[in-house]
Parts: sequence; structure tokens; C-alpha cells
Amino acid sequence: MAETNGNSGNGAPAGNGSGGKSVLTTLVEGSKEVKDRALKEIETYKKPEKTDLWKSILRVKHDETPRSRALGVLSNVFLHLHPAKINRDAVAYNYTWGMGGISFYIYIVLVFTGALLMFYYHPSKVVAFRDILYLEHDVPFGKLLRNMHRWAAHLMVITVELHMFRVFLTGSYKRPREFNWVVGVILLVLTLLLSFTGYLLPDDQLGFWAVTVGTNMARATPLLGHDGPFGLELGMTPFNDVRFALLGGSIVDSNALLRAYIWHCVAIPIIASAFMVVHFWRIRKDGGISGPAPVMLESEIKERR
Amino acid sequence: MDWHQLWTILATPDNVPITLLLFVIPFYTWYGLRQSLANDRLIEKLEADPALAKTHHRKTQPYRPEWAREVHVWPYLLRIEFLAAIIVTIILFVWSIVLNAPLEEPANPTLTMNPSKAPWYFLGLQEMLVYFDPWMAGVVLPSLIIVGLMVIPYIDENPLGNGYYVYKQRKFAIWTFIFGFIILWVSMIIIGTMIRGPGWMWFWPGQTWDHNRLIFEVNRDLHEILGIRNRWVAFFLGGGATTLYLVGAAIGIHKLITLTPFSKKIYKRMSLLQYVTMQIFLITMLSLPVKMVLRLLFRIKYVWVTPWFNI
Amino acid sequence: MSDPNNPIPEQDPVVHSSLSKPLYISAALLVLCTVWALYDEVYAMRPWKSYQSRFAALYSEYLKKITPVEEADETKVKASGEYKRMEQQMADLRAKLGPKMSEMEREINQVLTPKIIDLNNAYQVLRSEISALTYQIEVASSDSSKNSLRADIEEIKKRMESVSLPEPDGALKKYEYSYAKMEEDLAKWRERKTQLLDRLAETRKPIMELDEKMSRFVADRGPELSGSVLRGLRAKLDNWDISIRQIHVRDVDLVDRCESCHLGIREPVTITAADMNGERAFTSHPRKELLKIHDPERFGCSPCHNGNGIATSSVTKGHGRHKYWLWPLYYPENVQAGCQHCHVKEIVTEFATALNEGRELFRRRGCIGCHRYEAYDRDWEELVATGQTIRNLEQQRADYQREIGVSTRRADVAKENSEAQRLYQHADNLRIRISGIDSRIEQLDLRTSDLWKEVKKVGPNLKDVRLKLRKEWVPVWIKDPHAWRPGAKMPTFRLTEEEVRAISAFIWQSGVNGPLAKHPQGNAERGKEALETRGCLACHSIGEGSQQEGGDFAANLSRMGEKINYDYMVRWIDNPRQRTLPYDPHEKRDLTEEDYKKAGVPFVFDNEHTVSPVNGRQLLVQNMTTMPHMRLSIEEARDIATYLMTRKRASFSFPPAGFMDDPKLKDRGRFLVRHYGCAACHEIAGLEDEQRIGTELTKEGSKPLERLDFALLTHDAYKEGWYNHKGFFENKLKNPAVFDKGKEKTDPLERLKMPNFNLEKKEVDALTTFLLGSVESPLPPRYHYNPPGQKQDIIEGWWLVRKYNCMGCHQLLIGQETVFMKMKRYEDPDWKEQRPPSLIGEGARVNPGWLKEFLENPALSESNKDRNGVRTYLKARMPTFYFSDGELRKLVLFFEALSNQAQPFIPSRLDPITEQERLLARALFTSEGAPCLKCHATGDPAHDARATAPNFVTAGQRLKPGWTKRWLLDPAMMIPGTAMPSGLFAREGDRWVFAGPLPAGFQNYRKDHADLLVRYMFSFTPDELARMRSSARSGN
Amino acid sequence: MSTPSGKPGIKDALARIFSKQKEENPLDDALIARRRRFVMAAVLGSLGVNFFMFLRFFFPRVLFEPKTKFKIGYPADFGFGVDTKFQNAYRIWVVRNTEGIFVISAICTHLGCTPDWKPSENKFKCPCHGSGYDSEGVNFEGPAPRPMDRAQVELDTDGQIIVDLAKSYKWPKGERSQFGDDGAIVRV
Repeated sequence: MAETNGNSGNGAPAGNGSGGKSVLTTLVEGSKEVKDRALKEIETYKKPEKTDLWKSILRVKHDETPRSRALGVLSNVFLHLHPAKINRDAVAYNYTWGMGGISFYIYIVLVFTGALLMFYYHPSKVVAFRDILYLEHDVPFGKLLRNMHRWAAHLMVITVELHMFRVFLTGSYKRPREFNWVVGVILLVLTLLLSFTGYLLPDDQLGFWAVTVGTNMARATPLLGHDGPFGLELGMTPFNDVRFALLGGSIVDSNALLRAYIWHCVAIPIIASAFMVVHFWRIRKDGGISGPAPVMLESEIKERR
Repeated sequence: MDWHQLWTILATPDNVPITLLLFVIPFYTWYGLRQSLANDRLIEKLEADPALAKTHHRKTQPYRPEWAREVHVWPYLLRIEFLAAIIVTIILFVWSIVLNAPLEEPANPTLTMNPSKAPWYFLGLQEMLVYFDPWMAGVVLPSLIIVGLMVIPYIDENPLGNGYYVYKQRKFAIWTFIFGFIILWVSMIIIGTMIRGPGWMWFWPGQTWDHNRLIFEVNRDLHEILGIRNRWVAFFLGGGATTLYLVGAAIGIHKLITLTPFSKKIYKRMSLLQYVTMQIFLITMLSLPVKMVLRLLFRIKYVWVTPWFNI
Repeated sequence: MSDPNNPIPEQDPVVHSSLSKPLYISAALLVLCTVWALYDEVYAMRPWKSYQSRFAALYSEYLKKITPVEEADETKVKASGEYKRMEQQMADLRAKLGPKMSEMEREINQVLTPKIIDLNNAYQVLRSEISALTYQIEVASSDSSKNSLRADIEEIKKRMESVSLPEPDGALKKYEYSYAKMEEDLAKWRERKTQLLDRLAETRKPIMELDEKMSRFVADRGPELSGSVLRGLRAKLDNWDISIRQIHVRDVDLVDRCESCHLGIREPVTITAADMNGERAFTSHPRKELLKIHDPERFGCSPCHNGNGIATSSVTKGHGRHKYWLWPLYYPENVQAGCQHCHVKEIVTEFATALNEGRELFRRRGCIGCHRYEAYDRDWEELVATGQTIRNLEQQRADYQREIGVSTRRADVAKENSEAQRLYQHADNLRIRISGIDSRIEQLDLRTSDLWKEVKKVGPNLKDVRLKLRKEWVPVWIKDPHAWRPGAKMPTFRLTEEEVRAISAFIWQSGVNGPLAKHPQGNAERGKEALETRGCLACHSIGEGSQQEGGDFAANLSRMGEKINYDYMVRWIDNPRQRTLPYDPHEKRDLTEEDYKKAGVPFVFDNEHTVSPVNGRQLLVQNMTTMPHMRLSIEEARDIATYLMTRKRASFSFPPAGFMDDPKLKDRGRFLVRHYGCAACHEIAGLEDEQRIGTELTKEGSKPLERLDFALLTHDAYKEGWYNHKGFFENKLKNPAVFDKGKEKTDPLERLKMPNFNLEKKEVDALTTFLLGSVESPLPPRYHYNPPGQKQDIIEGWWLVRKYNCMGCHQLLIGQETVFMKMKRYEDPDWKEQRPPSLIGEGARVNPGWLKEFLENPALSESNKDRNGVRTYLKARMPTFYFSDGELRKLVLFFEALSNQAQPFIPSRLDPITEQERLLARALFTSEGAPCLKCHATGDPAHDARATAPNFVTAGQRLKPGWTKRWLLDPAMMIPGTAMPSGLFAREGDRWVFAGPLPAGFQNYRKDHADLLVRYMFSFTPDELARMRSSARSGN
Repeated sequence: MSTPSGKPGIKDALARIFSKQKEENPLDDALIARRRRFVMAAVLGSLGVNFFMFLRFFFPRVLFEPKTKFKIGYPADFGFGVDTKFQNAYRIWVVRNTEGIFVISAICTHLGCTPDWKPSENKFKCPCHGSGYDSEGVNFEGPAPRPMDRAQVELDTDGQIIVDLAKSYKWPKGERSQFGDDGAIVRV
């Protein structure tokens, strides 16, 4: 409205004699003007990525300029793991197999589904088993979530192993990436442990015996297990050896369940995430993914310094 | 041929991942090696013609000088990741809708399922338990596997094949890894899942898993086979045999790593520490198949019996 | 590197290749599987949704169908004159009381209540102010401040509050109120209100009552469901919500969602599958009465029926018929297994006929011989336990003795006097304790002899074979009992020829050679008659195939002649409990005449002489058979024996069995007998206390399936779908050897031992039901049926009733059939009277003291035992069971409990009968109108020949007055079809008078006639009987 | 490529996908744009649905809460005045006055604390903010907006009193009291 007033102000001297009419016209013109502007603006909204709101969220203009493309990646917390630009061949699937990324994605899925499952799960004998039944039968999508959690866990083990396989085949563990390989191995172990600790939680025969057998190996740890070599000599008993530490008892019972639960839901995920951060960070710092690098010829081997 | 049995094994929800492995592993092995061989050909060409070596961009991927050496992550990488994410999601959804996560009877300490198996990714270890005592199979070997994996970058002195698939330049490394990963780890998992039936007995695929099956399997220690009674004699005999293996294996491995002139060169680059570490791990790794053979073919339980531990 | 077969493209593939197609496809797939997930969750995994909508449709359909019918007969009832009258009354009442009531209601609701509320508010404010001050007073330190506060309170109390109270018309009116006034008014109004309320209730009363009366009137005569109920149901269906129906019992965390699909179960309407066009899921519970005693809200469904109560995602899951579910739903033929979960200690459970059958088979067919089962065979276990306790007590006794000695000695040398005193005192106390122990031992000793009477064996005593059997017959029988006598109790063992020889040899040679009296032949005809009328057939059957008649409790007697020895037979019939030699459990052998000679005691052993001459312990003096003593005359015994000897196939022959005397076979035989556990059912010399050879079955139903050995059939079972408990039990029972199928067992001893009982399908089902139910109960023990007091007596009693087959002769359960009822002869009208009496309501009828006497000695006479004590006219004979005291106690309590009589019985006092009352009563008895003496025995032999009812002389001690009166008034109600005529008495004012023509003298007798007769009967004496008889004769 | 007739998009796109012949020109912008829009829609759409699933997940179909319907015995068991013996079990008071027996649910109408019954002062006092109610649960002091609610009571066929906490009777300030309704009180 302020606009129209302005206009009428301008138009005042012109329409001196007939104020009423001029007012009317100005009103009409003014409204037309408003309409045009509205239309113009609407046009712009058709391309949300052009608006300031968009920019305010993504911190970059959406134009195809290389700069903003780079910024789009760098200034995004989820994407800044990536460099702005990469080796043109590094996008080739046949080189990367993409297993690392997929593993990470699956890990996120697992965290999400797992967190949801925790809403209906009590880590205590009898109740635990019941809870699984309830999840299946009266929690909407409970069964879907449980299945997804379990299968994702299995899938993750596979993808992680394949990732390691690829990294070895491309010799990507070589200088300067030796340490990141070590981190990777740790992550592999953590993945297995995560999956294993989750196995007991339904408290059914499957998990119970898997864990019983699994932890019974611990009783045979040399020096630290009461059945292991030199265990007895060091005064190990079922009540003070590693196995006890794992189970919180001499048998797989409610304590074991609780410990498995804590390890599975709190401790290992935190540790794993920490190592993942390191893993990804190192990828960047060690100069992005290893290749495909130009092949090297035997003749070009330099002597060891 | 008991198809019903075979089907139940393959279709057990928890076994599906292994069924998956059966296809995935060979595929990716082939997928990787194919590129290795391609690179080998390229290397040959370049070795043959130094001039070309100067100019060539040294990759099997197509390339023209005018093309950018680097591309933007956005969109060229992200779109792939996006696609991958969607596909994985689809896979998970379908899998979860079609197959239910197993839930067996409530835990019952007085009744052990037969067979009762560890989760599939540990079946390798469980299988090892057949050949070694728990302290070995359950603790020592697993930790050695982990440590062994960790030290790989530090003992592999071969500067070649860094960041590209290649076979000729890393024959030894690749064979060792494939041996360890596929022959030992994966195949043991597959054995544990599909071959080991009730009572952890060996059932060929399609053989009915019969709980009443009885098999004659008397395992004797080495010295018993040789009919030695005396503990000490047995002890030293076992010790002897073990050392024999160690020495033998060490020599064998040494021969392997110094097989070709190239590998000799690499060997020269290695520090003593690196060499020894490598030997230790390889010998241990080798001990598994050796023991398997001893057990499966010669029915030998322990080679070396001592008051503290048995091997 | 430009190799021709893959040329380098013009454009950079990395930059220019488009991913849009794969993205496009995968996006589409993503959408698809999202939709799929939704469908799966909302529909596929929630079958109950469709069930519920289907039920709603069908049910409302059905209700519509029945409503008019039901309403029709409801209206019919309402149309009836009486109802109309009541309605009229109701109208009048309302008209009369209506205005009064509404007036009162108006005052309460519009006048009093609002006023009270408003005033109360004001009052409460003041009151709280005051109470606050009061508190300050209580805590104030100085009196001065206390006083000032008191003053304040007074202030407040004086203060005038203006309160506006509503007038009846609703307008507000101001009032000035002091605290006291408020209290006063409030009290007043409340008082008034109460009065009004009371009066209102008072006035409303007749209306209420009439209303009550009317509704009951409709309920009684009307349809199963009143229209209102039906309307309610239909309303429920109109706003039907589709959701999981769940029973949740917190304290046992039980969750059952069965009713999410089985929606009809608890409907008040009786719904059949037919009504719901064949949907069996929707029927109402077939046994509503069961739900009444087991409220689903407390018991749920799965504790009885099994199944996965939580599961709702598919029918299979819900019924728990999926892998890894341990408690699959019972199939219809086994549904009663559920009862056994909690009714553990019973052998007869109401409603559970099939289960009862199974339990009985388990006992009768001798399963219990090899398989322990809790609550079965308790007497034997108690016997062992008692022996142990006695030993312990004797040990303790000895200890006390020693201690006495010690403390006495210490006392003798004690320094202080007090110390000595204490020690002597101690010694004395111990002596008292010892006497206590002695009395306990005595009791236990008695119990032991009791128990020796109670323990029974399923099979006959094999010590008597030599006296009893034809030698050649033995191996034939052992080889295959069922071949020789189909349906025989003894199962067929899997024996090789050699084993048969060895076993029979051992049995034969271990038999005793005792004294056996010779008997002359009797008369077969009379024998036959006796066998058929004395009641032998209540347990035994005779005749083969279609001819077969009689009970299946004991052996079939056809072909007796082929195997038995006449003299032994006579002895047996005369008294089956008669042993050849007594058995001494401590010496572990039968005592012979020599043993008695040595001890210098006469060679007598019977229920009076049960003490061993060797060690003074209790002996086993009677055969461990349930067959009772029929108290027949020796002649009759001979007749029956003679008749039985004639029961044989025209031509029969047995292969010679010389080997049976071959001593070389004996040890082998003994070994085999132990191996096959023959001693479980038979008493065999030297093997009296053999242990059971089978597994205990008390919790067999919950044994993990993996522990049931399907052997080589596992996989067939799995594929054919019977790899479960039911399948195992059924197949095992059908053919106990089945799980040896395909097994390579060279040594016959390795084979499964269980013999073949050749059970029929029905029997197999019954036993399977029983075994399936034998589980660790899913519910905590407090749910188990373990009732106190009389209910417990009933449980105990049934065990005895089953043990001695009382139901072969007597009716104990309403609707139960005795063997007699099924026999041709007894269907004939004049033989109906010969059926043994029904015992329904026996506890209410007879005096427990007398009952005990009778059970102990049914002849009710020491001199003449060859008779029935009460119903002398019955040919069937109530036998002597030689019950132990314990059993007598249990039985009496059982009958008392069945008709829940107070314990102990205290007879009600009857006012004594005067002389002229007696004359009247006698007159009445003997009058033409009263037919008493037509049937009731009088002790006059001539008359009693025709008598079909008991003698009055016994009535006094035998009956309970209350019952007797009820019986006189309406016997048909207690025992339908009894010969005792009903309607003998008519109600006249507050008394019963005899309906028939009254003898002289009754005109001015104002008391109750039935009472008179009862009192007469209870003051009855033999000479009164004589007098009555004479007057009767003079009468006619 | 673009379809002049009919709206462009999924239909012909799908058709093209399933037609064997390869795309002539992979960079047909119109097509790419259409596909991009579809992909975005599909992905966002399914994410939306997943979000719905996520929400639905928090509302299980059944609960395991204690019953709201229970018996408290025969009318004869209750004398005049306030009976607190069910306070621990069910959080209610049973009150009998001249009119009959009714059940007060022990929830302060202010902020839901549980008041205490003070026999000596013959009133309920709420510890949280000092609301006071008289022996019939009618508020007269403190912030409580209205009398405490009453649970439904009725006589069972066996003569016992059934309480149903699910149905409550209120007396909001200045409105009609439901305490008189049948169900709010057992007149005995």
C-alpha cells in the first residue's frame, strides 16, 4: 500500500482538478503494480535454489559455477568429508567398489533402527524375549525394523570385508596410508564385535548358545582364562578371569545380557564412531582415495632412503 | 541327494548372507583381478617402450589430454553415492520384508541346540576349534589374525602397485592375501555353515543332517600313533616335530619370497625385523591348513603334548 | 593406448555420461518397496483385522436373524395375564407414589442441596481460618498469646458473614450468618436431606421390588436372552472397533490375544459354526460352564489350550504351530490335556472325561508299573517312606537313651546341687520325649499294616503259578497274551522263543508249593447263574466277541477252563485275598510253616495276625489284588469254579513244556524277568522290591522334543509333520517298537523294551491327552487345583473309587452308567430292582459312623456273612474289600464331601415319640393307603422273599433324619425311577399330611405326618417290627 | 523426445525405459529434467512415508497397563466417612455419606498431586499447593479449580461395588455437578 501512496503523491499535481478520479486510477495502477511484483516473485519461487532462504541454509548460491559447486561440498557438514574436486577416475565404480561408503551408510541405518528398537527393549531375562515378540506382533513396523537391523548388520560385515579386500588388491595400504589401514582393521574388529554383542539380546537359544560358546573361548585365554595355558598357575578362577569380565558372572545370565546390551548400544558404537572419524579424516589428509594412480614401472623403483 | 535338506540350509534366514557370499566373493575377486591383468598388459607395454611410458597417462581408463584431470565431487561423485544409498536401501527393505530375523526358543541352559553355531562370521573360528584347542583357535589365532592384518603395511616393502590393481608386480602379496582371506577365512565360514551338521559332523551338501548319525573318528596324538608311552619322550618328540615344521615352513616361505629376481629385490629392501615378523605370521597362518590336513587325513589330534598346552 | 576394440569416446565419459536412468529406475523401485512395506504392516501381517470385520458382519447378520424370535417369546411372556397384572400394579403404584416422590426429589435437589453447598463453602472458609488459628494456639509458647489467639477465634465466631443462598426459584437472597448459625443450619439441612432421602427410598421400595419381580418373571419364563441384551449386543456391533483384543493378567504376566480372532468365545449368545456360515473361529466357547469356573480374565486362554497367546501376525503363529514354539495349540482330540496342567493330583476331574479315561488307563493297564508318575501309586511310596521314618525314630530313640545315661552320670558327679538338678531334669525330659517317640512309632507301625493292605499289583501273584495254572499254558500266554485272549491287560512283549522258554521256566520254578485244599465238583448251572447275578460281571467279562458281557475292569473269564486249576479256583473265588504263604518284607521271603514252628506260634496269618514270628514286623498277609471277598458260601464258590472250568474251546491243546523244569534256564529267566520289569505288575519270588524300569512321566509333556528319541524316523516325522510330542506319544503307544524301525540291533536286549498293549485309537488318544498335559505348568503353583477341606477329600476319594471300581456297580456321577445298566438281564423291569443302589447323595443319606461300619463289613453281622447287610433282597453282593482304616476314613469323608455334609457328623435331636404317636404311626404304616410293607423288608423270611427295599430296623443308625424326610416327600427327585412312590404326602398349611386314606385317630392329630413317620422310624426296634408285622397281618 | 500430446513424465518415461533400444541422446535435457523431478519426488515421498512410519512406531497397538475396573467389596464394608484403604492400590478414596457410597479419585484438580486425608481436620489437603477439600472432595481453599473427580461406581450382580476409573464424574466450577448422576454414587 505504501507504494500506491507514494505513487499518488507523485501523481498529485497532475490530477489536481479531479482528486477522486485520480485516486481511483492510482489505486488501480497501484494494485496492478503489486500484482506484477507478486507474479515476478512467484516466478523466482519456482526455482527455490535461487532464493536467499536456500542460500541461508546451504551457504552457497546454486549456480553451476565451479566455485559454488566446490563450496556446496566444502561448506556442507555432511559432505565436507569429501574434497571439492577429486581424481577424475576416482569416481569409477570398478576401481572403488564403493564398499567403504556403503558400509558407512549401513552403519547409519543400523544406528537409526537400533535406537528405535531400544524404545521397546528391556535388557533383562524373560522380559527381553517377550519384548521381541511384542515388537513383532503389536508394535507397528517393529518387525520390519528388527529385521532391517539384523540384516543390515550382516550386510555390513560383508561390505566391510569386501572393502578391505579391495583396499588390499589396490595396494592402497601402502605409504602414506599405512596407519589408516590399521584403523580400518580395528573398525573391522569393532564391526564384528557389534554384531556379536547384538546376537545375545533376544535372549533366545540361538544367541544364548552362540554367546556361551563364544565366551567359553575366553575362558581358555592363555594366562587370563582359568582354562587357558598357565591360567591356573596365575590363580585364575571362573570368578576372576576374562570371561567373568565379559559376562559379569560365571554363567550367561541377566548380567551378561545387560553387559552385552551396554556394549552393543553404547560403548562400541561410540568407539567405532570415533575410529570412523579418524578413518575418514585420514583419507582426506592422506590425499584422498589412493587411486586409480598411474601405474609404476619396476624400473622406477627408488632405493630406500 | 536330499534337496529338502539343502534347501533348508540355504534358506535359513541366518544363512542367507553366506549364500550371498558364495556369489559376491567370486564376483569381486574376478572383478578385481580382471583389472589387475589389464594393468599388467599396460605395464608390459610401457616397459617395452620407454618413449610411450614418458607420454602415457598410465591408466587403463580412457583419457584425452584435453579432459580435466580432476572433476567436481558435486555432482559427479555425490550422484553415484546417492544412487548407491538408494539401492542399498531397496535391498534392505526387500530383504527385511521377505525374511524374518530368526527368533528361536527362549534361552534354556539345560538344552543345547544341535548343531549350535556361532554367528556366521565367527564360524571360521568355530571351525578352527576342531583343529586346535580353544586357547589357540579361540584366542591366539584370532588375535594373530588381527595383528597380522595390522602389520601388513609395515612388512610389505614392495613400492609397486600402490593405488592401482596389479598382479605381476605383487604376485606374492596377492596370493598370500587370497589364500588367507578366501581359502582360509571365507571357505571355513562356508564349511561351518553348510558342511558342518549335527554334532559338528561333516555332511556333504545334499546329505541329510541326521542327528543319529554315527561316524568312526578316533583321533590320536602323534606319539600314540608312533606307540610311544613315555611322557618325556613324547614331549620331546612333539617338540621336535613342531620345530621341524617351523624350520621347514620358514625355509619354504623364504624360497617363496625369493623366488623371482624381482621378489629378491623386494626381499633386499626388507629390514630384519620386517622379515622375521613376516615369517612368524606366515608360518602361523600356514599351520592351520597343515593341522587340518593332519586331522582330516591322518586323524592326528595333537602333535605336541605338554603339561601346559597341547598343539 | 588406442586399441581398436574399445576406442576412446569423443566426450569425457565421467562428465558427460548420465546416471539419470539408473537413478530413475531405482527411485521407482524405492517407491514400490515403501508401498510394499506399508501393505505388509497394515494388512499382510495383521490377519485379525479381516477376521474382525468378517465377524462383525456375520454376527450382526445372525443377531438380526434371532432377535425377532427371542423378542417374540419375550413379548409372549409379557402378554401373559400375570405379567399384565403386575404391569397394572406398577402403573397404580407410580400413579399413587409418583407425585409424593417428585415432591421430595424437588425439595432435595432444588431447595436443600444448593443451599447446603453454598453455605458449606462459606462455612469451610471460616472453619479453615479457625483451624489455622487453633494450630497457632497449639504451638504458641506463652499463655498470653494463646489467650489472645483464643480471643481472635471468638472474634471470628462472632463475626457475621453475609451469605447469599439460592431460593427454590433460583434467585439469590442474602443472609447474615454467624459461625455457630452456619453449623446449626448446615446440620439442620443435612439432617433434613437425609430424612428425605430415607423416606424417598422408603417410598420407592415397593416400585423397586415390583420392578425386580417383573424382570425376574421375564428372565425365568422368557428366552435365553432378553431383548434388551440383544439390543445391547447389536449396539456394540454398530460401533465396532477393529483392534487387538487382549487378556492381560499382570501378576503372572500372561498375555493372550486369542480373542482378536475368536471373537465369539465369550458372547452371551451361543454361536455355532453353522450360525456363522461355517467359520469355526467365531463360535462361542463350547463349554460355557468351564469359563464360569475359570474366569478368562484370570486364567486367559493359553494356560489351558496352549498356543502362542501373544502372536497376532498369522494363524500359524497364533496357534503356536511354528518351529521353535514350545507350546503348540492342542488338537481337539487332546484338548483336555489342558486340565492336567493344574489338576495334577486328581484321577477324576469333572468335565474331563477323555483325560479321566487316560489317567485310568495309565493306572489300570499297568503303565504305572514301569513309569513313575507323581500322585499315582502313593501307597507303595508311603510304605517305603514309613519304613524309613521308623528307622530314623529308632535311631533318635537310641541317641536319647545314650544322652540320658550321659547326663545322669554327669549329674552324679556334679559339684553344685543346682547343676545336678538341671541334669536330672534334662534326663527326665528326654524320657518323656522317648515315650513320645514310642507312640509315634506305634502309629507308624499301624499305618504300615494299613499300607500292606492298600498296596496292590496290576497283575496276579506269580508265586502261585504252580498251584494255579496249567503248566503248558504259561509259555503260550507269555509269548503273546493278546493272541490267546484279545484285550488282555497283559501286554505283548517282544520276546524270542528262547526268552519265552527261559522266562516261563523261571516263573514256574520260582513258584511256591503251598498247601491247597481239594474240593469236590459243584453245579455248573447254579455256578453260571451265580456268576451272572452275584456281581462278578461288574469287573469281569465273559463270552467272546459279540457274546462278551460284563465289565472291562478285570480279566475276561472265557477259556478259564483251559488254563486254571480247579481247587485253586475255588480258593480264589472263596477269598482272593487268601495267600498261600505270608510274605515278610524284612526277611524278603515268604514265611513257611517252619518259621512259625520255630517261633512256636500257630501257622495263622490273616488281617488279625499280621505280625511276623521271625522279627515282629508287619507281614504281607493278603494277595495284592483289588479283587474283593464276595462272602459266598463254599458251595457257591465251587459251583462258580465248576462253571468256569467248563469255559473252554471245544478242542484245545498246548505244546508240551518240559523245559520249564530245566534248572539251567532259571538264571537266564530271572535275568530276563528283571530286564523286562515283570515284577512291576506281578509279585514274583525274590523280586518283590524291584524298582521301576521306565522313565518317570510326571513332566513328560514338557520334555524338550530333542530328548524324545525319534531315532531313524526323525526325518520322516519332520516331513510328514508329526515331529512333535503328540506324534511321538501316539506312535509310541500305537506301536511301542516303532522307533526301532530300521535300527540294526543284533542283541534283542538292545531293543526298546516297552511291550505292545494293542490299544484302540480311543485309548491312544486318551493316554496321549494325559501325557501331553503332564507338563511344568505354565502357571504358578497357586493356580494349581489344590483345594482345602472337603474338595480335597473328594480328590482323595476318587482314587479309591477308581482303585476298587465302585462305579462298576454303583452310580456315583449323575448320568454315569454302571456295568449292570448295560447288561441285558438287568434291563428287564423286575430285574431293575436288582441293580445295586445308586450312591448319588449317599453322604446326605447315611450316618457316616454307620457307613464306616458297613464298608468294613457289608454283611453287618459277625455270625452270618453270606448276605447283604442292608439290601438282603439283592442277589448282587456288596463284597468285603478289607479296606484299611485309612481307606475307610477316606471313603467316608469322600461320600460326606460329595454331598457336602458338615464334618464331623452330629445327629440332630428328634423330639421323642409318644406312645400314642407310635400307635398312629404304626397304624399309618400298616394301613391300606400306605404301601410301605409291600416292598420294605420286615425280617419275615416269607415276606422278605418279595421285598425290594431295606428293612426299617436299620434306619435308625443308618439314615439321617433330614434326608429321610425329604425322601418320604419326593423320592423320585433324588433317584428318578425309584420304586418308592412319590406324592405320598400333601402340603396342608405349614405341615405335610399323608395323602392317602388316613387310619382312625388322625383326625385330631395336628402335627406333621412326615415328621411323625421319621421319628417313628428312628425309634424303631426289632420287637416294634414284630408288633408292626402282626398288626399288618391282622390288617390284611 | 518430449511428448506433445498428453502430459510428459512417468508414463512415456517408463515406456522408454522398458523399450529395448538404447537412448539416442543421453543428454536430452527435457528428459533429464523430468527424470530428476520424478527422482526427487520419489525419494522425498518415500522419506515422507518413512517419517510417518517412524511416528506410527511410537504408538503400539496394545498396552499392558493395570485394569481400570475392579471390585472393592460390599457396601456393608464401608462405614460413614472417608476410607483410605484403597489409596495405595488404586489411588482412590471410598467415601460414604448419608446419600450413599462414592469413590473420589485421589488427584488434586490443581496440578495432579495426591492430597492427604487429614482426619483431625476432616479435610483433604494437597501438599503441593495447599488446596483443601472437605470430606466429600469439594474444594474450599487453595488454588484447586473444582472438586476432585469421582470414579464410576455400580453394584455388581454379586452385590459388590465395581469401580471404573475410566469413567469419571466432574463438577466444573459454575457448571452443573455430575456428582448426582447415577453411576457417580451408589445409593445404599
